[in-house]
Amino acid sequence: MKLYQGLYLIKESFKTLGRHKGIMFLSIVIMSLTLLVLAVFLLVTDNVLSALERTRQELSVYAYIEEGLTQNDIEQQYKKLLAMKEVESIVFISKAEAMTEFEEEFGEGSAILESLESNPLPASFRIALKDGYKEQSNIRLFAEQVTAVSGIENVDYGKEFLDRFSLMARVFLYVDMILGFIVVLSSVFIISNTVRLTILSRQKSIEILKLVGATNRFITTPFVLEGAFQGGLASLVSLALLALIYLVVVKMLPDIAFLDVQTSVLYVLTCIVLGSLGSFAALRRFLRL
Amino acid sequence: MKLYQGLYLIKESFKTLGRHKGIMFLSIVIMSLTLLVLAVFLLVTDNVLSALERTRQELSVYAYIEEGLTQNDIEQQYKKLLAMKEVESIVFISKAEAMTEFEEEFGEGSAILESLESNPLPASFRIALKDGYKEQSNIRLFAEQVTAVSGIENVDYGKEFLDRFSLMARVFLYVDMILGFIVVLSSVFIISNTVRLTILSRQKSIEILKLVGATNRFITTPFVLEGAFQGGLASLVSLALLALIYLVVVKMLPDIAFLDVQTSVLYVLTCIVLGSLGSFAALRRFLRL
Amino acid sequence: MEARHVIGMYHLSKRYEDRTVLTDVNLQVANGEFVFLVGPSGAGKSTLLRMIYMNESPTQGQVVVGSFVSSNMKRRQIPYLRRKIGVVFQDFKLLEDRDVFENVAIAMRVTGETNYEIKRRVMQVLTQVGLYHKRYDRPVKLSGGEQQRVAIARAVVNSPEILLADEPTGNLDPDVTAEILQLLFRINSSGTAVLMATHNHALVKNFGQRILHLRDGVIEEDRRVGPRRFSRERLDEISMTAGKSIWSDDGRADR
Amino acid sequence: MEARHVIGMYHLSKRYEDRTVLTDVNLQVANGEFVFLVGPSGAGKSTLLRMIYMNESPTQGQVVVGSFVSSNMKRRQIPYLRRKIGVVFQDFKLLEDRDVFENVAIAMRVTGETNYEIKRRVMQVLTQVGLYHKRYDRPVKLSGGEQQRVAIARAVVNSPEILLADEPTGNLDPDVTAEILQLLFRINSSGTAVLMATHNHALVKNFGQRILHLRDGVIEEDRRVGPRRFSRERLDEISMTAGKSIWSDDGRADR
Ligand SMILES: Nc1ncnc2c1ncn2[C@@H]1O[C@H](COP(=O)(O)OP(=O)(O)OP(=O)(O)O)[C@@H](O)[C@H]1O
Ligand SMILES: Nc1ncnc2c1ncn2[C@@H]1O[C@H](COP(=O)(O)OP(=O)(O)OP(=O)(O)O)[C@@H](O)[C@H]1O
Ligand SMILES: [Mg+2]
Ligand SMILES: [Mg+2]
Repeated sequence: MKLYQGLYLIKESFKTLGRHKGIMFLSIVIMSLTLLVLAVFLLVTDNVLSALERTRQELSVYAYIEEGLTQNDIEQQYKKLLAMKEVESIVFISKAEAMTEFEEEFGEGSAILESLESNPLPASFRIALKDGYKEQSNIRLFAEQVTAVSGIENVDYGKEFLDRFSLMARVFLYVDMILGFIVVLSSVFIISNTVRLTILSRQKSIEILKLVGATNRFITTPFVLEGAFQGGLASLVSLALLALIYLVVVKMLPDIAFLDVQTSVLYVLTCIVLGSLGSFAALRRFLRL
Repeated sequence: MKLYQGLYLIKESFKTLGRHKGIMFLSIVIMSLTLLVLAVFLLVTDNVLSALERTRQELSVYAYIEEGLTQNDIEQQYKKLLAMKEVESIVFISKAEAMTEFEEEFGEGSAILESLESNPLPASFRIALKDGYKEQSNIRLFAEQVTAVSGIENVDYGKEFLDRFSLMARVFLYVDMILGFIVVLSSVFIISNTVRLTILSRQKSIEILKLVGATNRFITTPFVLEGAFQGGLASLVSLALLALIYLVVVKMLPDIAFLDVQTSVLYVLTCIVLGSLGSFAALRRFLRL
Repeated sequence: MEARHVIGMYHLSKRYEDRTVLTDVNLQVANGEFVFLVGPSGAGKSTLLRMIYMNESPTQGQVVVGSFVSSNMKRRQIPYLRRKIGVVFQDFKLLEDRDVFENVAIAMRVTGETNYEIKRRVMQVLTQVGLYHKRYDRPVKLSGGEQQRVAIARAVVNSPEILLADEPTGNLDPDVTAEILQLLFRINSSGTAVLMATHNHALVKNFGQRILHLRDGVIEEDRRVGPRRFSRERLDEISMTAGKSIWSDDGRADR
Repeated sequence: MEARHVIGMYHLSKRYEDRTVLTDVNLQVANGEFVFLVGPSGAGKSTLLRMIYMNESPTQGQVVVGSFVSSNMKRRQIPYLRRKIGVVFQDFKLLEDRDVFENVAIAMRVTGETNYEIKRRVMQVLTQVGLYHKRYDRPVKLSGGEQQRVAIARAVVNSPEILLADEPTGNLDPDVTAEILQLLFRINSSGTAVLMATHNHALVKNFGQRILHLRDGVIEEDRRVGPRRFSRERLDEISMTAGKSIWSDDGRADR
């Protein structure tokens, strides 16, 4: 393609956006709103996933220490545990601390223990695990090893909670993937079909261009650029709308994070590619490429 | 409008659907997918809400009984409690049963109690409340009344859980409403703008009809009917897609329920109205009604 | 009746932004008159016709068509005005998504005619313009001249009080032109006022009853030669000559 | 060079479903020849032209245009064929979303001409067809005749080897028609083969060099009267008479 022609086609694609303001506006509104739904979905997924991850991070294993061990024995145990490859850090919890924690955790339910004259709760180690050892199966294995350490009476890694949590996370991930599949697929189809609708209304122009000797490339280039522009603009609009919504929501739910820069850029790029591919695919039909 | 004309316009609107197959197809695909996202949202909301409701239904208040009361005293208490207006039903839980439940609920965490020689858990009443008395504030009031009953040592209504649950439900409702707002508004805009796009491509025909002496009603009627048809068909398609997805998902999550008939019908009707209103609104512009 | 004016233009001017297309046009067309409108390309002929069917409103002055007055028309009255006027548009303005039959029928559909009556009249008119056999074709399948004849058929199917024909024979060969002219004359002789813009000057020279010269938006000349409308006698006369050729210069290329 | 055929049709037939539009057409047009194509409405003139710029492919037989042969053309060769042919479409086919300048320029844009060259040529051609002052108007703002002249300008702006003009004067008054004809003759005299379908028989009678009669898809007559192309001398002769009128019947309505 000659230089003059290339420049013309780029200029042309922007002029066309101006010439068909009405159609372009409608098309960009449709795309933006479609993408807004997608972006909201991404935001929600992102935040729920990181909430799940945070919860998983906080998982720790409690090793209950037998009654009546000496300070020295306990230090011995501490060193042994700290040497294990899965262990990130260890906190020692005395019998008194245990009581406080128990009361905090079970709230008024702890009334049942208040009536007891002596503190029945054992001292324990709270063990934080290294990343990569926090899976359900790893933890079980680790718990067995800890139990084998002498003077450790019992190990509690919140089996029931972990099971429930894992199930919940799995259900969420599963539902989320199905939703994501639906939302993403819908968005792709809606965007490409909207681009197709805008092209349909310019079928006559395409026909005329063919009649005056335009090559397929000459005809498609502006459309593909316009598609890219529409996709890009729509994604930016949807991100702006998402930001507005975010600003409102974050006041009530301050834990929520916005999409990170990387995701946002990827998202905009994907939309640009989608818009131009949609244009191209739609034109293939008309031009019988 | 004369009879002949009315019949003609109805026939006309269906013929037009045939004449503009391509555009109509694209438009119905866009609408269907938009509505699919909306329908999925409705389905998820519906199911989560009923899960929350089910949990709320299961709420009960535990009244712990002082140690050493006679069978008679306990029966006395039972009658007193049963007479209270909030109470739906009462189950008595003996000390032994309490131990079993505790072990079940806290799983291996209950290890801490195993070492104790005597059962420290008191007997209790599990009180189910009537509908309408299950709100956080009602329960608190009720708990106070129960505490006042002689021989009741302590009342536990899972304050912490109730608080957490209420918060969670509120957050969900809140997020869900925002999402709903976005999804519904997006759908309405996408549908009406898509209808507008299909009309834009027929601007010339509209112009010609005006020139041969067609009244605005003559011009709008077929468009409004077509809009209704598009909206209705798209909503049915989206329901069909939803049903397909449901059939897949229900295999993994058997608790999920489909939209009920009433909601579905309302949904289709709304879409029909939306399609025709979209058409009408779009035409107002062209016809400068 | 004869003396009443069906079209009146009074000090009418039309400007588009900085461009003046019609300047102080005064014109009356009597009931049943036949008027040729001639003038160079861009003179304002089509614009003048557009004023009559009120597709454009005057910048100054006013148009009176029957009982409709441009200066106090409501928008929703326009359809009823247009039903009294048949228009052959210079660019045909056919509905591309409907067949020939429906393109002609639409002018009757809008008035709520019965299907029977519509069928009867449309078939009749299509036969007159020689397109009966193409009644189920879409416009894109027609030749230029065929499309023009569909436009003519639509304009006359309602037997309107006024017929505006904008270059209605530009795509027609001399034989078909003669037939179409006869059709217009016949409609005129039954009382319809006809205003026909054309560049076919051979035609104007031979049949000009009243000729309106427009140039740069000004009526340069308004001349009446023959009687106001075509009489049955004149019509028979034309029909007789039409068999061979109705053109002074022998019309068809000499072959 | 003179003897080479730029257009050749060999036993060419065209059918649309059950309708035969062209039957066994055989036709050669030499380099730089000027041919009039006449025939009644629906005879197949436009279809014959469409075969040449390969917008339709023959049902039988073949078309040869320059070095392009219809029977073994690849789809992606078609644009290069069309750049050698200028076409004045019967329905103009203007791009409604671009102004007059761009409508004419587009024929040069597709070949990748420089902006300078495009501007120079387009301005020149627009002046020739008398639309220089309307170069920034959209087609909808133009009169029928003005639109037709834009179509003509676009067809000639590239100085194509072949010029196909389908009823290029149907919306033009006699004066402008004379100017356009001169333009076509001038282009022809510089070596472009011109094939012009028309109903304006006065024109054909006066300038017919070679006249092709088409009727019901059959070439009824193919007659050559004058020389193959317009010479500079003949052109001067026409230019001289054009001042008054070039029509045998005095052309313009007698006023
Ligand atoms: N909407 C518009 N905006 C600006 N100028 C216009 C508009 N419509 C028409 N014109 C201009 O008004 C002038 C008269 O146009 P009109 O169509 O009435 O001419 P005409 O006499 O019918 O010519 P022709 O014989 O070529 O059809 C033309 O120069 C045209 O460019
Ligand atoms: N795509 C098509 N499908 C069916 N029939 C067609 C198609 N295109 C043209 N025809 C028919 O072929 C015949 C010739 O058409 P064509 O346009 O070539 O005529 P023409 O000689 O140019 O006539 P005119 O002088 O009226 O322009 C017409 O009767 C037309 O109806
Ligand atoms: Mg005009
Ligand atoms: Mg033709």
